[in-house]
Amino acid sequence: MTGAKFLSKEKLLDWLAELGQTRRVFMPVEEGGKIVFRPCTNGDTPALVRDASASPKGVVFPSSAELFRYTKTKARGGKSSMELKPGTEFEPALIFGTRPCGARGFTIFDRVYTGGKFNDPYYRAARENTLIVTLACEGPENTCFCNWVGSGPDDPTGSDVLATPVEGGFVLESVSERGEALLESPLLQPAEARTAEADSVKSRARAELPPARDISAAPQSIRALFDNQKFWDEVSSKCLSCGACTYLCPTCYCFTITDEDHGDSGKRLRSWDNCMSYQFSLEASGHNPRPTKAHRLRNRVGHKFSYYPQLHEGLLACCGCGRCIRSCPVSMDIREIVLDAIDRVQAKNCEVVHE
Amino acid sequence: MRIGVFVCHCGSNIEGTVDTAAVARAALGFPEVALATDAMYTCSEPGQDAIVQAIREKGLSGIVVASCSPRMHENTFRRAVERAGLNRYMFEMANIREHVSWIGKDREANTNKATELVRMAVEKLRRNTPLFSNKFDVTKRVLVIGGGVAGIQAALDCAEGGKEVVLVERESSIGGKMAKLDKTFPTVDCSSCILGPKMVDVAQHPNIKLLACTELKSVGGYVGNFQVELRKKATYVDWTKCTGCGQCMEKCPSKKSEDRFNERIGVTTAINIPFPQAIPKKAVIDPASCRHFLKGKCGVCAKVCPTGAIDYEMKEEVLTEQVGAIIAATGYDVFDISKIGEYGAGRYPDVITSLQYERLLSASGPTGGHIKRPSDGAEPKTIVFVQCVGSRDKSLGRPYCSGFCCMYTAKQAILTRDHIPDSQVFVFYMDIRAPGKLYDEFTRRAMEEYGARYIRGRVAMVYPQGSKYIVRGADTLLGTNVEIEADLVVLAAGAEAAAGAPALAEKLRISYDPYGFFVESHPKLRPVETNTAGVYLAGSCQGPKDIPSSVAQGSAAAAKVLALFSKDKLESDPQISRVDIKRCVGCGKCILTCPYGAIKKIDFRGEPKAEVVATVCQGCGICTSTCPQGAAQLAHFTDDQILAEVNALCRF
Amino acid sequence: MSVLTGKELRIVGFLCNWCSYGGADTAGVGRFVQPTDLRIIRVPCSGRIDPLFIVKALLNGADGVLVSGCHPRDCHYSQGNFYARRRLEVLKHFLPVLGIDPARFEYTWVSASEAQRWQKVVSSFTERIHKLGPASRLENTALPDGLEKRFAAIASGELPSDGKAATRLEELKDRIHEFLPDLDIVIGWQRGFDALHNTPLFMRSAEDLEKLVWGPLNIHNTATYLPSLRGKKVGVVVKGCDSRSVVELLQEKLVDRENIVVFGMPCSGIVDLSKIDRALRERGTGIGRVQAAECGEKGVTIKAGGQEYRFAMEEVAADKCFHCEYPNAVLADHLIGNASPSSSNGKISRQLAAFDAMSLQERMAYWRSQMDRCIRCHACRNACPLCVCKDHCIAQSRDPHWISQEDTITEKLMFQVVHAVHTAGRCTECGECERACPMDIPILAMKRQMNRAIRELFEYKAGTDPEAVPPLLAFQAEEKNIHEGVL
Amino acid sequence: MNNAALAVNPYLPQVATVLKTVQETPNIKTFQLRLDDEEAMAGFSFEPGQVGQLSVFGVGESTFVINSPPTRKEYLQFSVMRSGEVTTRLHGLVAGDKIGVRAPLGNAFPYEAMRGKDIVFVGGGIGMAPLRTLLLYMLDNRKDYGDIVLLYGARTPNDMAFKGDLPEWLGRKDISTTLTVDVESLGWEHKVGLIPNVLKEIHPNPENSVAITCGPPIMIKFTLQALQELGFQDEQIITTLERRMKCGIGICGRCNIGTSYICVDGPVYTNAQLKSLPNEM
Repeated sequence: MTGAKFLSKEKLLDWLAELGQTRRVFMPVEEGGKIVFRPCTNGDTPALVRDASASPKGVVFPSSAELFRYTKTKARGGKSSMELKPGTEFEPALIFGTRPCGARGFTIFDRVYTGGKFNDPYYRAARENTLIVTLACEGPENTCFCNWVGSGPDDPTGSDVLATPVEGGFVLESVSERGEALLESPLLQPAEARTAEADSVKSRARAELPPARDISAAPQSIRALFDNQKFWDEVSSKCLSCGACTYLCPTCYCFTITDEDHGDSGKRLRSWDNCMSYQFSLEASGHNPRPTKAHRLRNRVGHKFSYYPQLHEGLLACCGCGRCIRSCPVSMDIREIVLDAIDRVQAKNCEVVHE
Repeated sequence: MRIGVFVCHCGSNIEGTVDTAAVARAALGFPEVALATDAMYTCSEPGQDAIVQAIREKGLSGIVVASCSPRMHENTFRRAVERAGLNRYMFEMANIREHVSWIGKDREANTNKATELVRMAVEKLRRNTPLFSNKFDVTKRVLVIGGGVAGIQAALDCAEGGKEVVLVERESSIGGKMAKLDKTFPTVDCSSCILGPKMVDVAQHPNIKLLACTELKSVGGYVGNFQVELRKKATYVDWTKCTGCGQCMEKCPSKKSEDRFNERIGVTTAINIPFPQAIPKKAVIDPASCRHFLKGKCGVCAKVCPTGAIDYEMKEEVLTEQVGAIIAATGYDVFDISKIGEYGAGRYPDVITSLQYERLLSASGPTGGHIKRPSDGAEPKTIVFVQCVGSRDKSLGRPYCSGFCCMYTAKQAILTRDHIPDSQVFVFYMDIRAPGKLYDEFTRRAMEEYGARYIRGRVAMVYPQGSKYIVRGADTLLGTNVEIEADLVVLAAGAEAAAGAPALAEKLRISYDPYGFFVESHPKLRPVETNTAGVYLAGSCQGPKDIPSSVAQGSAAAAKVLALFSKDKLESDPQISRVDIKRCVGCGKCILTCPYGAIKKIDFRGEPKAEVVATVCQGCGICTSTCPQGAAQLAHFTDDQILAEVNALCRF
Repeated sequence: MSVLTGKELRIVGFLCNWCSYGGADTAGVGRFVQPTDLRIIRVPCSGRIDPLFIVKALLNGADGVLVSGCHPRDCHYSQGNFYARRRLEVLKHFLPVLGIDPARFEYTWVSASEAQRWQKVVSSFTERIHKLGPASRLENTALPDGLEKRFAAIASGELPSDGKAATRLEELKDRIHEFLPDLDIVIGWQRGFDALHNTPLFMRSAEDLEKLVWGPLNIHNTATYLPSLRGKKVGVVVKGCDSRSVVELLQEKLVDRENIVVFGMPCSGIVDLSKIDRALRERGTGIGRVQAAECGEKGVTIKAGGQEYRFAMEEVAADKCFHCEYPNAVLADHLIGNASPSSSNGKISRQLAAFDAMSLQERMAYWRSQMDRCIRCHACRNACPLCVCKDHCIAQSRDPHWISQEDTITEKLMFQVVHAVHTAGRCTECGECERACPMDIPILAMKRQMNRAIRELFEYKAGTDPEAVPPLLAFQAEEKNIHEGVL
Repeated sequence: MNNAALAVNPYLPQVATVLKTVQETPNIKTFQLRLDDEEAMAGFSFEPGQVGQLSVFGVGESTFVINSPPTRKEYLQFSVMRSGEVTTRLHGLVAGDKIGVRAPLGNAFPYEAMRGKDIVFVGGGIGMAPLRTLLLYMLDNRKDYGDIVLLYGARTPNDMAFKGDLPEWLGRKDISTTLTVDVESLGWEHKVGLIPNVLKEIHPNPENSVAITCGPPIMIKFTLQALQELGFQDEQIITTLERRMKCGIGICGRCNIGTSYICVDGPVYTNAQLKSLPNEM
């Protein structure tokens, strides 16, 4: 493995431009007071002071994408044929400046999209052709809880390169083979002594995070509370059921499929959808197994902290980025719900023991 | 779906400026179009047969005809596709004649536009669904509102047709305006002689239930099944006992009651039977002038009544009737002539309306048929008739022609000369409108045989001079001013909508024009129907009419009712709104805006929801554009269907 | 292009079946020659025309839209055109907010017999559209430099004043304590995950009452929850603006008066957390690092990253609080304390003024740039106390299929138009839509513009009278402020 | 997996042509179709109980059980009840129209494990469609199975689908077929009564039996009760839940019941399996 490299602040844009020659480069930029991932264009500077408002998942998993186009053609005599053309090829991309939580999110996608019985070819193509240069965090925000889910401010999971901010620039470490290739740029210098500085940045950041709470009992607790409607009614009282949390979440991967027609041709779209929406589980008959926001919140929390980990060796479908807390219009706190669930089940068990 | 498109040449009407073959070729490229062809006359028998054949042979499931306006032939083609086994709503029309070929000269642009209209029709058709009518029972009883000649005719015709009739009259007797007339034009026969027997027929007909002194309170329900509430006013006389002997009238000490039957010329008794031929011939107490009600004591009528019919405690009653159809025949009111200050009506006792004059002419009137001036009872020698008072006058908000004034003025001129041979008669007129059978001849007789002097021009003012009145006007034919010294001035007051007509229209959920006359469904083709199914119009409530027209319309309305009642079950128009109960949130906005009260709140598993009463809904679609979540959808004009048309026009 | 390039522009007509369609037929029968641009969609009644059809057409390629119905009072359905007139007039006022020239849309009345008049209407409207030329397309607009900054000019003006928040909280608690036993829930606020983020509190017991807080961080509209709690006995603590939502919900019978108890608190303005975030960022830190915060009479004091920052209320107050007309509850069962004086002085807000100053082109470009950020989470809708369709919103419905899932600016903007049109005459400008937006898209501006039109046209202000009927669900035969008949 | 196309791009339907449609009831229509790609059609195989996603292009997709038996290979058959947008448009299709198919998806009835056992089919309304495929398969392999009892119910005689099959089923000596409708109806010669009640009347023996039931949620609920009363154990009761599926390939995240995804782990479940999952029906 090549050693760590140093990228000076001045050369950041040049490096991105260089990367941009072979692939589309996305980076966080400020827009209307928020930070969003946008294709890197001349003159833009990345907004790196804090994590982006939106997660980087849209680069790999666009909010709406074509699964295929169809065209119906009519031959003389009324015989017709239908031609299907799969969605467009994915142009190679690179995400610069996501935080470790955002990169980790993709690994939670991977298990569903490429690790199951069926493979999602669009996701696979996008994932395989997207490089991720992650920026390690210097310190936490109030909503951060990456250490609860087994991650941390310098977690390299899902990244190709991990960049740690140091005085005057960044220390770049490759995480994957593909990442290694990125470090060959002549714009980079060997990191040398700065590696140590990077290490201290990382450990300082880790130290700044409040200690992680033990949520290993979450999967069982949430399952145990499944039928406790009162619990779910209470914790969902203030929820608006809007789903902003899911669209901002780096790990929420659910989608819907809809068709749009335009005369004799049209397309089938795959678009972000969210389990907080009434329509999500609505059946054609009008029956809805999750009729209230309490049912839907139960599924969201259950999916992340119970079902997914039960199916995937205990891995939580949460990267602890805190976007769902930070951007919730009513400041719902998923941490609180999970802890509450664990506490209740424990308290109940205690009661049983005492009896 | 397999769509067939037929582009019509309409001879050269369309083909002249639209390349119909090119339109058909283009249509073949539209989605789901399996067949597209052009034809000479699509609406002709072979044209329709071709559609039927194509549906059968090519398995088409929807048809677009590009030809004339759907207002012209939509039904023709719907029937054609139905013959071929398709649902009639699996059909759309593109109007490429009235909206294309006849209004544009550029063949290229027209062809292009016609093609787009066809595309639009195809895109809409793709979202059409078969619609089916519901069948429901009909209550074969009819309510006739108003007992004037139109209402009487309608009631009698329906009753003769074997249907039960509820005839409601606001006044204490039927007869309406015609009962007040002395003679009728152009035959100058006695009005009550021809109306009287009809009124008796009404009274005696076993199928007619006559309710006088009764008004409509409310209407619920829908065609075939109306629930009507009627308000029977307190008459203070038990009509089951009253024999109409008139003894009470003779003895009644209060003689200051307004004589409405005689158009307020003079007064009458507080207990009253309006006229000798009244049907029903029953007395009514006017509490506004009855001493018993005003002072608390009197009771003369109660004492003299041989049958003990007087009941001072009587209260208003509300009756409910179930009917299947309603005929509105509420007639008209006479324009209030006091509104024209310069003629002095109201101030000058001898400036009267034609209808008041009619009472003066009538043998059963207050003067016993002798023409006497209201002021002094003298016989007038010079009588001036002024036409178009409150008609054809924009400044008064009465721009329309009342239609029958020219004729009755001519009649009154003739009668005047008959009554007072040495009288002089002047008629100020704007134009003579005498288009009916024998009408023009009649006015000519007034002028030529009876010597009425017709002056073309308007009267500027009337003012008293001594015991006479100076009528100052213009003679526009001579271009001079004229002044006539008159003993009596008769104003041909125009007809206006009956007081309360708009309120009644709202109860009946029918339209009315700015003047308050009820609006028919179509000015030419549906003259007695209204926009509310099962409600029909007869007589002057729809617009000024003379007796023959009123009677004709009464019969026409009756014919419509009988035709309606000839079916045991009615079919509803399926182009109505439906509420998708799954999408409805029960906010009630549709209920608030529906002009027909056709949407009701229901309870669906404990939640409020809206439901359309299919038979009341008229298909306007206001609910659809009101419902924010799109739960209320007007069938055949759903959001998706209209959006498909918008997209067909904008996105291609 | 299906219009004849160079010859025609794309004009869509919506005509009622009974009058205007007939009038167009009569014009055809009379061979009254007309320009060919217009394509007519037949609808049963002008009242059937959802203004959104017109927006849909104009956002998707139409250069002009013409609506024609029966003359007022002549409606085949007796009232349809009266409703239409109000809705279409409101739309005419609203189109320029989107950057669409209102001259591209016209509505008029033509009867079945007025062939000549129809010819004139079509000819003059077509001529007008040709003069305007092809409409600019949303996706082709570009944002001029500096525009966003110009618009982001922070609102200013006076705030309602109130200095007795602390004592009032105790009074409020006492009052709630008194009524809580008879209520299932009382909705208020509590401290959230950090010192700046308060969060709605659902009090069910006396212990919950201890969590209740009061102050400018109580930014959420508590009325939003009421419709979903129908059937329960609910107490709700309201600021002035929240109370207007309660009034509106009562008016629309979406809550039952006998089941709600309103505790009105005088408000002296709330903070806009986005403004605090922006201000903190300018100082090198961020809202995510706030350790402590205190709101006092003088403003907000924040400790972040070991430093202390002070902001005057004027710097961080929500835009809606400047010139607030209703700092006190307009409807309350229990009014706590003395009322805050209204700070309204009849001036229009700087935000509205800034918007007014933009050209049509700039407005369209502005929305394009703002809507680009939209992630379609619909938090704006779910936070809106008056978006009562929520679960059945047409944004996600296929039937009717107003909005597709395509990720385009047009579709995103269309949704905002749907929201603005559906809340027209109902919106109380509580600002929850904008506050809830995780992308900080200034969608309240759209609604304020709409409300201004409603005020001007109908002299109506939503959420002030529980007995009123929203102006778009009513009509007058003679409309005082609508002067139609340009064509 | 039996369909190569699904392995490459599981979202891409295969284009098929409608061969024939049968209007079974006012709101149930049956479609027979063939994949346009002859090679794919020849290589197509599936197991009874597996589902397919049918596409109306431009409208959308919906899930239906393939109700022709795997043993009859000339076409694929689906029966569709009109309820939503896709099904309404499906009902508008006529022979010759193009349709998209993604199949086979999901698991199958454990027909191998059922060999040698007595079988009880209980179908209600459109719920008969999934059962038909298994029934026909068993009839084609009749000797492998024990007694077969079929109970099929609908609201009215008019709502009874598969009228083409019924005379044969009723006529065969080797199955015992009972038909029932909810309400008395003119000319109806079979049972009248709700399915669970009729089931109790028939009283099938649970010994060495498997009951397969499908129908509307309310019918399932009471049928399960009835079966339990009759002594059927949870392991002996099988039902199918395909109505919740969307993507069909375990990714879109909407058909889960707790940890189980109906589209890959189901749609066929035993009652015992369902009971181990969270109660979210």
